[in-house]
Amino acid sequence: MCGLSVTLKYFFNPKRIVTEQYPENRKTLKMHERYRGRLQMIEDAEGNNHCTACGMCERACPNASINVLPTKNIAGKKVLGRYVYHYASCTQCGLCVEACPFGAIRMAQDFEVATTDVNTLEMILNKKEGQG
Amino acid sequence: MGIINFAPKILDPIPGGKYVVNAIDYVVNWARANSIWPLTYGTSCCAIEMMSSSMARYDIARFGSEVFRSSPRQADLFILAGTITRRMAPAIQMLWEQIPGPKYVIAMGACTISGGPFIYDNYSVVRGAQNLIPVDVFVPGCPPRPEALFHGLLTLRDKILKETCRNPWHEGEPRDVSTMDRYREAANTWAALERMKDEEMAEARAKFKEENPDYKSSFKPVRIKKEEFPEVERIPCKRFGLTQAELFNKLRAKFPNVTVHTHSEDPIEDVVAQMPADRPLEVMVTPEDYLPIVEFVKNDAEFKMDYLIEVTAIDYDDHFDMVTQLRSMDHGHKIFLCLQLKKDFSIEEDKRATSILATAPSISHLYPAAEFKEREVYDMFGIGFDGHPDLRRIFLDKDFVGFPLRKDFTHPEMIRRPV
Amino acid sequence: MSQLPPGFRITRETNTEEFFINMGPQHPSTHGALRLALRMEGETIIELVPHFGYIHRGIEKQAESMSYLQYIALSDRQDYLTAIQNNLGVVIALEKGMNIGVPEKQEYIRVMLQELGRIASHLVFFGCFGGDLGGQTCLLFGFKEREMIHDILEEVTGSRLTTNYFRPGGSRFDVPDTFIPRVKAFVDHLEGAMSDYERFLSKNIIVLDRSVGIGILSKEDAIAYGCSGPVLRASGVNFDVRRANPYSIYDQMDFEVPVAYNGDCYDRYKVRIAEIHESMKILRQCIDKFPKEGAWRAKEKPVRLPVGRYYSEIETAKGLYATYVVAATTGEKPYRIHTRGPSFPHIAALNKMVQGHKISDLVTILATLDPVIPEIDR
Amino acid sequence: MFVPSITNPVGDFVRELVPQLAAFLPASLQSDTLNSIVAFLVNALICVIAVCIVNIGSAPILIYMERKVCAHVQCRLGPMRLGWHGTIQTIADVLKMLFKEVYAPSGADKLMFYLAPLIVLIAPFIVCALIPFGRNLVVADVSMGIPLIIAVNGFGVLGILLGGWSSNNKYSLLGALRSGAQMISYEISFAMILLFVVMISGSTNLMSITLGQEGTIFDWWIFKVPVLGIIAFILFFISSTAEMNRAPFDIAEAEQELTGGYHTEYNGTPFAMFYLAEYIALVTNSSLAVTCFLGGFYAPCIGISFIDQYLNMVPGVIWFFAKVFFMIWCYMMVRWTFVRPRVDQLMDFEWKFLLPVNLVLLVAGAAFIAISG
Repeated sequence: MCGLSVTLKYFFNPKRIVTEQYPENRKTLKMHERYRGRLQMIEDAEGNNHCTACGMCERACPNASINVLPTKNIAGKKVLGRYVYHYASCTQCGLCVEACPFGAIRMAQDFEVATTDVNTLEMILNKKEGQG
Repeated sequence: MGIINFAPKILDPIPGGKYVVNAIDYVVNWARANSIWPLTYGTSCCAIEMMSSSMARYDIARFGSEVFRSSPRQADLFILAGTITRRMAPAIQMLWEQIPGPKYVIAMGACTISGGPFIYDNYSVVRGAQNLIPVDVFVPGCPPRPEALFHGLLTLRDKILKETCRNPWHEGEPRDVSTMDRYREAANTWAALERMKDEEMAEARAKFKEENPDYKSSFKPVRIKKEEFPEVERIPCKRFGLTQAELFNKLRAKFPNVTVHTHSEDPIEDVVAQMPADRPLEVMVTPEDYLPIVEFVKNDAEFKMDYLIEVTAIDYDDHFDMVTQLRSMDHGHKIFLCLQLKKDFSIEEDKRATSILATAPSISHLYPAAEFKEREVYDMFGIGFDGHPDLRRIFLDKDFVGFPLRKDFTHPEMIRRPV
Repeated sequence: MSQLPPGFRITRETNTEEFFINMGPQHPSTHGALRLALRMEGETIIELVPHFGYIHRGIEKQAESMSYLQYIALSDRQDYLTAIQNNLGVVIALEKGMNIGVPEKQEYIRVMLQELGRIASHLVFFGCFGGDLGGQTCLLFGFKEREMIHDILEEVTGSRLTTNYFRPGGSRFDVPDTFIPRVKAFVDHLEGAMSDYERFLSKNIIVLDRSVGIGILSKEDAIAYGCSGPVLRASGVNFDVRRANPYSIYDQMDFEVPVAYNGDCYDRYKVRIAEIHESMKILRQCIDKFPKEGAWRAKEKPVRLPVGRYYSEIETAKGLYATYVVAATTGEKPYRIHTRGPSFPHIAALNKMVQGHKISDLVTILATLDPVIPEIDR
Repeated sequence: MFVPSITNPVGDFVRELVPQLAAFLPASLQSDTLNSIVAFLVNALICVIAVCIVNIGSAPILIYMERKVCAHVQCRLGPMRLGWHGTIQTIADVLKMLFKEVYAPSGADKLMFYLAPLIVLIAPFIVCALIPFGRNLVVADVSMGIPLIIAVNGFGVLGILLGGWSSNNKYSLLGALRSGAQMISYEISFAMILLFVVMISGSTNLMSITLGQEGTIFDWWIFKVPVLGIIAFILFFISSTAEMNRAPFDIAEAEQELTGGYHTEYNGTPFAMFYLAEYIALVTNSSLAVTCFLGGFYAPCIGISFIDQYLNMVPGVIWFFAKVFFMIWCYMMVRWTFVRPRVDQLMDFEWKFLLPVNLVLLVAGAAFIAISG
């Protein structure tokens, strides 16, 4: 019978409601700083990145979700050509960010990522070729 | 379903009928899009996030979807939460078939979209739910937050609202993406592109080199400074019960054949005495000695190994090491019995992968716990057990070919890790 | 019955009709993809055969081609209710191999996160136990407080469930400044909430009827079947790895190991609830003693293990979690990693417990064993 | 003869209107007999529509209420996004269920399978027709009201048994068997308590049972018979919960054990009917409790004329429904608080506790009447 007192107490106490109303609270909802969403390349205003195509992140990834595809620039130097990220298989463990020696990538904070087309989960993260 | 799909046929010819059809569309879609009852289904981590989303903090009830039906016949939505294994796949297909239409599927988490953490070197995970059933919405993440699931739900809602009875819901078809290796695909395509680019650019590069013979890149990658941390001495954990040396000597007095595995030249006693306190004593025993030793350490008052931690095995080129890990509840000491089983190479080479290569005596009459553990060893390594009451495969299907934890195991569905 | 399906062993003479029921792999109360084949006479269970493998993901095979660090990420997915504890189990084995120590502050972080994980898992147990008995409200109460732990974990580690936090010699990040106040606030809140919840369930006459004397596991059976954790302790064995083989700084902590002696469902429930209180006690001690200064990790070294076999055991919320690492070559990849999950022996002992009980009792017993199926199947 | 007697203005109005309308017809068709038959049929139609509206109309409200109550017990919000605070959520649910695909599982007995939900619906509809909602608002003022309710209530179990049996599913069958055993057992104590009410009120007519409670709340049967009334009310509450298969006595559905019990294999509209029947049973049982114990449509006067004056200004039918919703709220709070007993414990509780207590109650009631005259 004590149980009923607990439920009654909770029923008549609207302050105890802990629900967050997600689509309505979009503006105020903020992830923690360390929250691991999808992978993102750190770029400056012109779209330059710090990636040197060393492939450390590729090797650190537990299930090969990152393709670092290098190319040669006009001087024949190896630079980043395309940074392909398979979001479909990414487990967001953060090992790539930990492994990157140059701080070129980070985990983004966004989580509204549902899609009806699985092919949109193949992402190319860099806007520009790597510098070098 | 059914009747309303005929509405356009009947009503469209009548003047003004179009508006009636549109009105029906609106009402039906509104009802369908706003009352999505999911099926109670979950296999692993994502299921916990799915449960969290229906709990007080996130409360899926706000969307009217808190009615988790355990019977597929009353559900509308199949949230695929958690890894799908080949063994589970038929059950999932059956569940999907049992949901009355219109039915929708949300693939939640990396495992159900593509296999997630289990894509490479894996023999048992289905790479993506699209192989089994048509999927409407994909929610990536491992596991996705409840908010991400809600976003998936809203995406699904938008999708349902686009249906009309002129373009009604219909059962989709599963697509075969099981052998898709996105990493190699991307790498190969890129390699081809690179070759083309090399050819195109050859001239320009040569020219550039001529013009700027001492070109130096202005780009200097900056290494992140890592914080410096002090070296810390390791403090070994405390030991309880007899020391390794005591255990070993007592065991050796009874069974002179036991040894420990070592590479050094020192006498065995010294090797044992030098062991760190928190490393359990691991003794090598011969197959003949195995059962008597287990019986002895279980019943002897000084050893009293009454608790079986684990039975497992390791596959080497020519032998298996079967490790029986025992512990004494009263004294607190542990002893690992490492049983070397030579592989039976008299079996023809092409049949070796699928046949039992070694046999060990079963200890399930001494430790009931060993029954399931030995089944696991049998299932994974193909080691037979004499005197086991119920030796069947435990994790894999009974018609599975091969023993996965052997080093030479191959499986047609297994993709090697590219990196 | 001339031919019994595989696994069934009891032979008996009967005049009534026996029938077989399949529970699972998709059933609301099997806690995941577990299939139980039941041999029944009316509503009474004669025999039960568990069928595993519906979520067998080949983690051990995969681990052989992964580096140790990547395996830590994979270990999250075994006992996903307390992923943070699995991380520690693996990391301790690696530390033994690498022979590196851990600074004091990190030890406190570890113990605190371990206990938070334990509380989180036991709260899920509390919810599922009530939920499986038919009180849906319980399920939500359990999860409500768990969300606060998730929040703390997310702030510290970056993820709610799959934490991937500990590293040999330390952890991925230092804890933020808000960590200690938040844990303090949480423990204070939980104190009040738990008293409500215990009032809600512990003395309820229907709960007592449903769980006292149901699914008795004797002390001898519990040891013989290799049970561990709260299931073993509810059968009267005072065994807790934190005491029997202390790791981290548990030997400096003052806490009691709750033990009950009947081995029935209610005792298992009671032991877990008592453990929540003990965990809160440990958390309070940690909050008081938490060192403000000092390094939070040891010098970073490449994770390479010398040849050898390394074994570690820790006490997770479910019981004894042991990691056995075999390094055949010095390098960053293991030759083989084996994990001993605590839930596996519990399900093995299930047949012993349910015989002669009703199908409703099976649900109760399964709930109090608190199994996590991916940890069994791996 | 069983005559639906609408003694309220609507019935009288119809009876007056029909002869007036008949005057426009050719003289050869005019006769008093025909007029009364037509008036009877029109009245009957009005009654049927009224019952349907009360029953079917209350179901979505109740489902919405249940979802909100359970949400607030569990510290959450419940349906929020459809309409103001999710008010039209259940309408969307009902519409969706009507447009779902309907099929019977292979191996099912099709006729029985589709018949079962209809049978389940019948019982609460008939009971609803007997309840006096207001002083003049009763569809069938039957003199043998209570025995009829007891008889009709036994009908519901038939549908559940049929549904479980015809589904060709072991879980359904187990659920149906559990439900059969449970409902038949609790029928007995349910009837016993109604008999207690009959005994102290001296009538089997529901209207006269209500009329016997006129006055202040201390004239209600729950308080009029000291202690015994309250005990009887609690016993009625328990046995009617079990009778309705509602949690905590929902062992027939037992989602955690039997995935859904007898309606595991039902989908679409037939499932909606089971769902509907459950909630209509809730209304009728609450109405019965209100009629038999809580003074029916009388205002809860407390004996102070100043307050009573205002209370009496509110029409009886509103008081009635207010009490019904209070009862339903009680049922809901109990549902979301307690856990489910095991099937044999439930039977033990009925046969070893509830029934003996009921018998003692009957004897004590008789003694009370004998003493107090």
